[in-house]
Amino acid sequence: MSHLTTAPLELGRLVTRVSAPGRGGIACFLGVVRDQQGGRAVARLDYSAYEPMAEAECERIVTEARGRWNAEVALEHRLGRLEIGEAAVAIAAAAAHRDAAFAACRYAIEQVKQRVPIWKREEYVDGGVEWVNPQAVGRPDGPTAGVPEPATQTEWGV
Amino acid sequence: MSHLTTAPLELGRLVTRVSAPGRGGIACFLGVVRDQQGGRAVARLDYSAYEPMAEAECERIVTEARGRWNAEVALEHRLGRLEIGEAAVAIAAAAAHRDAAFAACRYAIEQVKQRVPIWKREEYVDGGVEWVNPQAVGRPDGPTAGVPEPATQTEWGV
Amino acid sequence: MSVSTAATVSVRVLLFASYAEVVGRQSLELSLPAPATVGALIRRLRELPGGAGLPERPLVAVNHAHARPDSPLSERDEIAILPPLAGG
Amino acid sequence: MSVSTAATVSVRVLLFASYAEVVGRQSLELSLPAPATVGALIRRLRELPGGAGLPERPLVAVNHAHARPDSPLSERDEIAILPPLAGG
Repeated sequence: MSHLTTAPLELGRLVTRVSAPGRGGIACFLGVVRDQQGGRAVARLDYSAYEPMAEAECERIVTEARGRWNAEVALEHRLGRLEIGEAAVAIAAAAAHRDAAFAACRYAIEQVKQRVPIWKREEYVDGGVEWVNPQAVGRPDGPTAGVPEPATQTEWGV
Repeated sequence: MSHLTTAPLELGRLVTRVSAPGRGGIACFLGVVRDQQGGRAVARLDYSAYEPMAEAECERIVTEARGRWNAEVALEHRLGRLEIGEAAVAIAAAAAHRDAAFAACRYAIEQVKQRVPIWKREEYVDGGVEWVNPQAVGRPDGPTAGVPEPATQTEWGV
Repeated sequence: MSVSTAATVSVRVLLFASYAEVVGRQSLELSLPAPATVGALIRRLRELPGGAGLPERPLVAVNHAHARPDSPLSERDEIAILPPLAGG
Repeated sequence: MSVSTAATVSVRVLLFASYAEVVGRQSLELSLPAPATVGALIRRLRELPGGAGLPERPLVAVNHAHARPDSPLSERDEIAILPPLAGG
């Protein structure tokens, strides 16, 4: 099952994939391209990935959610060029009850952000272009944004 | 905006309704008819409501989520006969970021269960029929299930 | 049939789901001595034929909003007696 | 070109996103004295032309799994140097 696609994401397809007669709760998440980042108007963006590792990490996240909450998780991340309002990530997590469904869904999106090797190159309405560093959000830092500081993201491994 | 419908729920329609360029996170929930309840195999069920109050409570929940999390919530509950696997409730909550979206979505489903006057009559594969009392779940109690005990659900008001 | 005078409060009572089955009807009109409360209405309902099947403290809504036992009733209020909720 | 002997470890190194721009290439092959670790590889990379733009402790993956500075390297491992992740 591929977790990466350049096609528009369809939440309904993920919901169908995780549905089953014993699963009464389905929690979902869509991460959508916003029209601004750190006060700068965003025009569009490009996602790229270290694809074989991104696939493997997504599959590990799905497996972990299954083990911890007996939840079935479907997870897709879009790559390539996205416009404002398009979904970059879609998650559906189904479990017998809603507590487990919400917990698994929340776990999946947090782990995607922490572990899956995907990068985002934003183009701004003012003409600028940046590789986004989530650790630097809130301190817009111009041309040095692409030169990251020592990694604190996962403390070298998860 | 009606929050009650006898037609099948479509999560995509709710997502569209809450989407906006500044909202980067959309959390959703689907509550689906399970194939069993307290160990008894469910055949199908009927939802009924005190409709004008149910509409009013749903609208109050939406308004509260908007005030607390600056989140836009769309919320629909299905009425009438449902089969196994069909969605009884669908919620989409959009906010600038995912924390608020998840919080608003979770709030909405919990409040629906606590406050909105909707009842569920389950038909079982063994031929039995019960009005479901969520307070009694886990202690299947036969024909007396429809005669509830003193209300503890919201302690007379919310 | 309700009779409204200065000394009584006439309200419409709605029963739903299992309560409608227990009492054998879905609505009725009642007049209570003024000043009337939700609690007084429930006591009266439980004295009616079939009313003993209602709990002492059911969920009650007045004019589409949740109410308490001491909530006051006004002329022509719509009072709904709500079985345990099972939406969601 | 890597030369593999008993005393060296040859690995393939991948650079992504901003790191590929900083270093000016997306992949290279390196031989390190055995026993080699992720930390030793990073020190070597930072000595190459353009390598000073890499941080001292970047995120690193070995064969598609996150690794640590003291993770050992084996012959033909695929080492990825990962800029701050921005998925989701």
